[in-house]
Amino acid sequence: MTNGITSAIAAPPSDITKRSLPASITVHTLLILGSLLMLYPLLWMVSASVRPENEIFSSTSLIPSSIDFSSYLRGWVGLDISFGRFFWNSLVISVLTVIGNVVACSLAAYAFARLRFAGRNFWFAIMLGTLMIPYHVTLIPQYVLFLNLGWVNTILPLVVPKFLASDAFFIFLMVQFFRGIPRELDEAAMMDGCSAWRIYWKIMLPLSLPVLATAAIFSFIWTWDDFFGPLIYLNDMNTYTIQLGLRTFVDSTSASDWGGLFAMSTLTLVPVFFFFLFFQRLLIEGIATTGMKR
Amino acid sequence: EDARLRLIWWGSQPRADRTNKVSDLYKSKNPGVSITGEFLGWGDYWPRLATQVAGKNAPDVIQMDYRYIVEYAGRGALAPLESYMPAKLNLDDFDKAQIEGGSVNGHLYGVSLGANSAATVLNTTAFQEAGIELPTQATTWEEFGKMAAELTKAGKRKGMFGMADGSGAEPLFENYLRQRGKALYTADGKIAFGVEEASEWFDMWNKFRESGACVPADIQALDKNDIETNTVSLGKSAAGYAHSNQFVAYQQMNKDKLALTNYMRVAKDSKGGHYRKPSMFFSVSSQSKVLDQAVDYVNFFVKNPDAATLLGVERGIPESAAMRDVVAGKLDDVGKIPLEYVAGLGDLAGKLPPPPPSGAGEGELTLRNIAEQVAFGQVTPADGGKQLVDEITRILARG
Amino acid sequence: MTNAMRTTASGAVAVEHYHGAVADSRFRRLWNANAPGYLFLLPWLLGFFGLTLGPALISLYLSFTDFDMLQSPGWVGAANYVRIATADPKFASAMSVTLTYVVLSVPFKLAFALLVAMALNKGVRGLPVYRAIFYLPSLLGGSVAIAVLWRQLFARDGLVNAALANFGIEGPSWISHPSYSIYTLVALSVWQFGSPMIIFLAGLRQIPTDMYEAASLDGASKFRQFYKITLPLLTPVIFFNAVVQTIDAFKAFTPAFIISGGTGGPINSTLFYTLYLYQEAFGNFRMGYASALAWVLVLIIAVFTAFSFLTSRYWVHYDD
Amino acid sequence: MATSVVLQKVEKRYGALDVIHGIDLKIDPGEFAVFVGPSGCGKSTLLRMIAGLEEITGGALLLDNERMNEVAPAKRGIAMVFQSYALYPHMSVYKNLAFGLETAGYKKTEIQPKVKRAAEILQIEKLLERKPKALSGGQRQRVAIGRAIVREPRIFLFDEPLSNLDAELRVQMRVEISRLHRSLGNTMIYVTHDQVEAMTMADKIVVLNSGRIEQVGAPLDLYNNPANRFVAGFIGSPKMNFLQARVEQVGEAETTINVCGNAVRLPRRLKAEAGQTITFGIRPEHLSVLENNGITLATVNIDLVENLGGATMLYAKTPDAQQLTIALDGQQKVERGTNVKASFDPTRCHVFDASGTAI
Amino acid sequence: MATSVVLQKVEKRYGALDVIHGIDLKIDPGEFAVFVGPSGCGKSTLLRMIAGLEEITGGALLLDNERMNEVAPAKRGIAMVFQSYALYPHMSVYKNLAFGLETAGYKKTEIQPKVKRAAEILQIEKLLERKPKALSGGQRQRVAIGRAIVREPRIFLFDEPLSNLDAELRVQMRVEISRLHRSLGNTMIYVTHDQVEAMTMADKIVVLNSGRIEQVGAPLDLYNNPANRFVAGFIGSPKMNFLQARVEQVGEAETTINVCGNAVRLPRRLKAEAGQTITFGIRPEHLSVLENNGITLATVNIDLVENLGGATMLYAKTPDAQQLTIALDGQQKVERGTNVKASFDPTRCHVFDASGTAI
Ligand SMILES: Nc1ncnc2c1ncn2[C@@H]1O[C@H](COP(=O)(O)OP(=O)(O)OP(=O)(O)O)[C@@H](O)[C@H]1O
Ligand SMILES: Nc1ncnc2c1ncn2[C@@H]1O[C@H](COP(=O)(O)OP(=O)(O)OP(=O)(O)O)[C@@H](O)[C@H]1O
Ligand SMILES: [Mg+2]
Ligand SMILES: [Mg+2]
Repeated sequence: MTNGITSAIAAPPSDITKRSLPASITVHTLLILGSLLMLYPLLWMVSASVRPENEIFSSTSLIPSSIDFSSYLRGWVGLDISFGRFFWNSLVISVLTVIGNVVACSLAAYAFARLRFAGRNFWFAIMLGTLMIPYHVTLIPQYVLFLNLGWVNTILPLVVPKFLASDAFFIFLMVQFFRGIPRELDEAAMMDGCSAWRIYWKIMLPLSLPVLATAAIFSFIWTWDDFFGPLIYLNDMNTYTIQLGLRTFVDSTSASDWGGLFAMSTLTLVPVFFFFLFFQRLLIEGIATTGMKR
Repeated sequence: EDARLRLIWWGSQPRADRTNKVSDLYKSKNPGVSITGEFLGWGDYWPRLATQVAGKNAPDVIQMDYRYIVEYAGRGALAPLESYMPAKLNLDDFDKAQIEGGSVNGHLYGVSLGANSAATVLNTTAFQEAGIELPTQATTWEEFGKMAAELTKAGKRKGMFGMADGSGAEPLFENYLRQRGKALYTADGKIAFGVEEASEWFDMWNKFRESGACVPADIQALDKNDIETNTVSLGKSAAGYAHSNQFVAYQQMNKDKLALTNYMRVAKDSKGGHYRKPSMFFSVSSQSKVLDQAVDYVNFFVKNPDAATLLGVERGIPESAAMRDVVAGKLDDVGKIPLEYVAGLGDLAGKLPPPPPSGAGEGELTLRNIAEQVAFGQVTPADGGKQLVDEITRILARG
Repeated sequence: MTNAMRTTASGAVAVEHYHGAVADSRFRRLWNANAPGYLFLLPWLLGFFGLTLGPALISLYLSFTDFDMLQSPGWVGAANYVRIATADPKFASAMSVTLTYVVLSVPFKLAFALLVAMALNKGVRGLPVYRAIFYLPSLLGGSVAIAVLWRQLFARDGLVNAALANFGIEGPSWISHPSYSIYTLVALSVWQFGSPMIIFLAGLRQIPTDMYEAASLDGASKFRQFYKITLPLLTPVIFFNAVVQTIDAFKAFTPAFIISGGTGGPINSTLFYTLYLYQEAFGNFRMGYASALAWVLVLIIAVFTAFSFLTSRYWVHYDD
Repeated sequence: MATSVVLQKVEKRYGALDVIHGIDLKIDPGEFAVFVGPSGCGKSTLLRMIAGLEEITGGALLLDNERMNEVAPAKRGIAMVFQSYALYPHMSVYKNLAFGLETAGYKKTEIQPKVKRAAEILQIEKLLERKPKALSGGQRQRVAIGRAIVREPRIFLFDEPLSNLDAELRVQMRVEISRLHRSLGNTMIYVTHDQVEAMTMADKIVVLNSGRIEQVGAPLDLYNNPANRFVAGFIGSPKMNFLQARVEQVGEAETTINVCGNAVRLPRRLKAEAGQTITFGIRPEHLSVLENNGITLATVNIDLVENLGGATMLYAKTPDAQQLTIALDGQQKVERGTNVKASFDPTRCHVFDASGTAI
Repeated sequence: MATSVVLQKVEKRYGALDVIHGIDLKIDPGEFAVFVGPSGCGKSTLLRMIAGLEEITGGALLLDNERMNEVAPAKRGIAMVFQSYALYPHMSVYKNLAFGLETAGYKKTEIQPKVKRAAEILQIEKLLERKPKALSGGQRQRVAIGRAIVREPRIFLFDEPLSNLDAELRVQMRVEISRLHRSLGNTMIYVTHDQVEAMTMADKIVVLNSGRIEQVGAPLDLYNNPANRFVAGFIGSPKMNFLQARVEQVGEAETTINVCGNAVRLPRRLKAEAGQTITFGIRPEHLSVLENNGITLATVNIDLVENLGGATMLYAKTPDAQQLTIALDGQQKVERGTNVKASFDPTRCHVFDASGTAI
């Protein structure tokens, strides 16, 4: 991980964008200021997680009067089932979702972007249409469906749809990117005897690494952050995800442990943050058009 | 394995711990029964429950709120329980009014797990600092308004006002109406107050606002109807409005010493605003395949002394007189305060109002909405009152 | 290779001779032309027919009923729609709140995302770290902590007012003032510009560097390169982000739900369309009506989206 | 083994734009056909239609007498060198070359020698580990060729495969492709702008012009007997000179024409009538400035002299102000502005009527 | 007006790979320099460094005696035709051409005639509204040229600008570029693999080989007096024949060498010693099969005959089994397998020592 970061930092920037010293100081100053703006609320949260409980809401400063990590311990065992379990559950669901989304959505996107077939535009419109329906109203019919399938209280309702490309967002995203890959590469592959499948697998996917990484990042983070799905489908606390655990942790009609909440929120961020750091390295230079006269 | 019971309730881990222990106890006495419990926070509880009910997958034993019992019972989601009484469900030593509170259209749908009452939370430290006496049971709104304004003016703490703005708080408004001989809703689900009361209500709060007795509108609007965002918890006011069973939690959040008192009197001699409210029920799902077992569990839950010991007053003061005695001796100082508060209401307490009709939830939002409009000066108290009555009438008509 | 080729080729001949019929070869042709597309689409089609279509149709059906979730639905015809059109002031107010949100948050968010993506694209040391930092707010998603954070910022004694105080301005509690609360939500949305930023970054990566080389030789300044090369070549991604962010903004639920505690207050100033829909469904048990609301929203979004697609052919450049 | 390619009234339209206007062409099994024609005349389009990459708007394509219009490119058994290379940017040169073989299911151990062999031929052994991005233009082009030749398809399509190579390499590659053709015996279609390639490699040259075939024939046939002015001008470099002329007299075995103000006797009968305006065509290499070397055409004035080392080009004006190019052997000292007498070999000249047809 | 280009010990490394090894070169203001060299020798890299698109790893680039290493491409006043075209895919041909002018702040009314003029020269007037995607290879290349020539930069860089054009168009474009050079008088650097282009357009040819300069000089100079074997082989097409030979006797004004087993007298003194192994070089066009046409080299056996129409190539073997190419004028009837006597002009031959240096 660290290796990845340092090597990315060490990689020489391309000539064209090489900046003069004053320019690069300006850029960095702006970026650092921007970062602070982005970070303040988060830093506040982290600091809240180590603050004495009664100080949390009475101060906007970032520096706690005393540091106290007990919130973490309290939060971790605050529920019957430890947060470790929730982390694991979330991880399983998120990783499966990443795989499902990347695989299934890229298949559909490839069809929409490259293959010719009757009714393509129609299906594309329908696909987009599915993006527009507020999920609150399909929730109950869907619940009934999964209930009849016997999937309620398992992770299946949260995972199986991803393997069936239920997330139109990613299909649409990939379509847009696939369309940026020169068609001549497909054609060259066709001449090399490739079936549509092989073109997809050997040409399309490797060349769309940046967007696949994007999809992976989003899938992971959104699933990690998802609350409503697990709320409806996971009843047994042993199967709760991290967000569900967090929310259960705060009960609005009884006392709540804000320190613990912030501690757990902070911990919750750690895996996604690292997932992000890791996968964003794949946002590499697009290379699709080198090796081509145009 | 002859029965598999599913339970669902909202609440925190301590509540879950107690509940689970009761379940374990029950299981040990009823071999062959398995029990699974689900619990969630209040906000998340209702969508999940609604989904499960709609999906015909409701748990057998459901924790119900006074607000929602009519919605669920009226729509056939809950099983009527009166036929089990008294043999299987023995509520003999329950307060009759509390049993009624769990009834809709003459059927019993919920067994009360505890009672509470609306209350004013006072930050006694803040009062002391400002050198102002705490209100007593006799204090009227007018007097309290003056005290609060003084406290604000004393300015001992930056940004702290005398009291929270309660104009949008339904329990407070209901209390006010009841003291004036009205109510929010009639038993048959009609509006039970008029434009006059509503307008005067808003007008009263406008005056408090002007005199600085209560917090400004934009600060009150931070209150999301929970403990954390209550102006007392946030240190914005020295007095706020809550329910007695929340007291322990309030105290936990606050460095200062808190106290409970009643809602103020409208006039020296007005009474009957408060009532002992079933804070929550256990209901049994009409979809349950193990109805008898579920009822038996509920009965055990409210009538078994061991269970009562395990549960304490975490869900409110037990309704069963016997159980109340079991738990009373085991409370600490802070825990005793709500108990004593409810016990000491005296003439301030009146009859339990009928369970709110469906649409009441919308009504509450409407009150809050119009109160805010008045508070932010968008609407005069007179118009606000009229709007409130119109709106609620409309909502009730729609059902 | 050649051998294999010939056997397949002659094999195909044999099959055609054997069957002979013209209709059959037409079928084969149809099959050949369409099969790969549908095979690739198969998972999606399965998902669509198996998981999405049914619930969607049911919700459409429910929009013509008085479904209250607890009892079986009763047909009420177009009553729900009639009510939306004629007798629901909250619909209009929720719609206008949502439109304000869409109109404000989407452009700002996109502009911000693009700007930062450009700054973070190349030639900056410590890039991954900056990227992660700028993405962090979006990592938070709609978690409970956000509500608290936002209050810390925009309450009367929040950080924003503390900053304003330096200029002698005494600000209100932005987050709980009906005139401003919506803007704090817009700010939240803009602050969480991470996802479009990442998508822009991925898009920027796909622009061939020789375009910039050619442009710089044509004497184009950095700004002009941005304007004339980057922007046009990024249009597919801009288009995507615009469409998706617009749809998302129309459907925005979590921010308002969390920040207003589900009330949409103060004075409905943050009562987003879907929040209203949610209240109707789960608060007031009017799932039928909520479904109708949902389908009206779908219609409105669809019109927007269709319009975007129609105009896209004039400004979106595809390379294929 | 080898495959015949037949085009029947093949047409191509891009929207409203007709680019191929109905082409009939038969390429025999094992034949080496070269397509030539001006830039934009439709050569690549034709290749792409044969390959199946471009839909055929009208007409039929038959390979081995089987209609192929609807057959997927991958099923046609064709290898192609793209004009734009279209290398796989994410694969090393080795992978680029091996890809087709892998696709065909060859084993690693079978692939390696084939790729190595191709890399040797193309002199890119040292580049096998590189990605296309790190290659020069000519190296990329060689990889593109390599990708086609490692396979053994029914038909090879080459779209200007040598255009970015230096002269020496180009000769070597030409030889290698010819050798490949001989050894595999499969059908090849080759697009080029290089006269030498066309002349030396082709069994059959197809001259295209604006989406139509002007002439099909063996290389020397086209050089010696162009069917029309277009082909005459297109085949041979430098280009044939065309001079305005008029028929003076048509005899049995002799025609007198007036060109550059001189009456010139051609030793053959023309299908023309006296007085008719014609175009007289003579290749620069068939003109001479030596005395007694054929018939005198005219005394011309030198505008420009280009010394190419092995040859010298004279650009001159005839007395009636027409352009004339003369190609001389070796390095000649001719001064600008001087007059020289240009003579030509009468058996080597061409005559075209007003419509451009050779007569 | 015109700008000088000076390279001082310019080097380029890609990672560990040296591609340019320290080049010193001076191009005078207004000069037309042509870079030639085998594929992959570094021509494009050199151009790209001059343009500022590639970082200069070592050494200095001076334009008008000003160090330019760190100056942004946009500020150097250079126009370039990319080997890969690099057309803006989202702009019409018109916009592609107009872009540089718009950037320079020209008004619409000024731009239009310029673009129109360029389009006319390049014969792409009809394509102005199209996007690059809808163009043929040659058309794209012409747009790429057009993009450079509409502007009036200090320096033009052309990277194989005519490689995808047909012979006729190529001649026309060559003439146009020369005309542009004459009329603007600015410095031009031109990369080509085409011998004719190099010979006719260049004021100065720079022969590159593996990142080093082999020779710089006027075209005919290089043709007639190549400094070494590499240049000799590279300039001139077909390539010069190289034969193994040995010095037999070195006289005052005459040297006798043994080549193909024959003792051959060269009418000049060589810087060599008797017995030394040398390479004897003779261009195909300087060989003849006629009797009495210079000194007899050897009787060779014909392997292959290529008839190009205007010329005939004989590929033959010497008695000691060395390859020999002979270029003959016109269409010659020579049979494969026959023996012919090859003779050469002794003033036209070249001799190289073991290190390849001309002696
Ligand atoms: N990015 C790179 N990384 C490593 N090597 C490179 C890279 N780019 C070019 N090269 C190598 O540098 C050498 C010079 O390349 P260049 O493009 O200058 O050749 P060129 O003379 O233009 O050849 P051509 O005539 O084929 O276009 C080549 O051997 C090439 O493989
Ligand atoms: N997608 C397209 N839409 C419209 N016209 C096109 C399209 N593609 C090609 N053309 C036109 O079709 C004609 C034939 O193009 P083609 O590429 O076959 O030419 P070519 O003979 O290969 O030329 P070159 O020698 O320049 O490569 C050209 O005039 C070109 O402009
Ligand atoms: Mg072409
Ligand atoms: Mg090059």
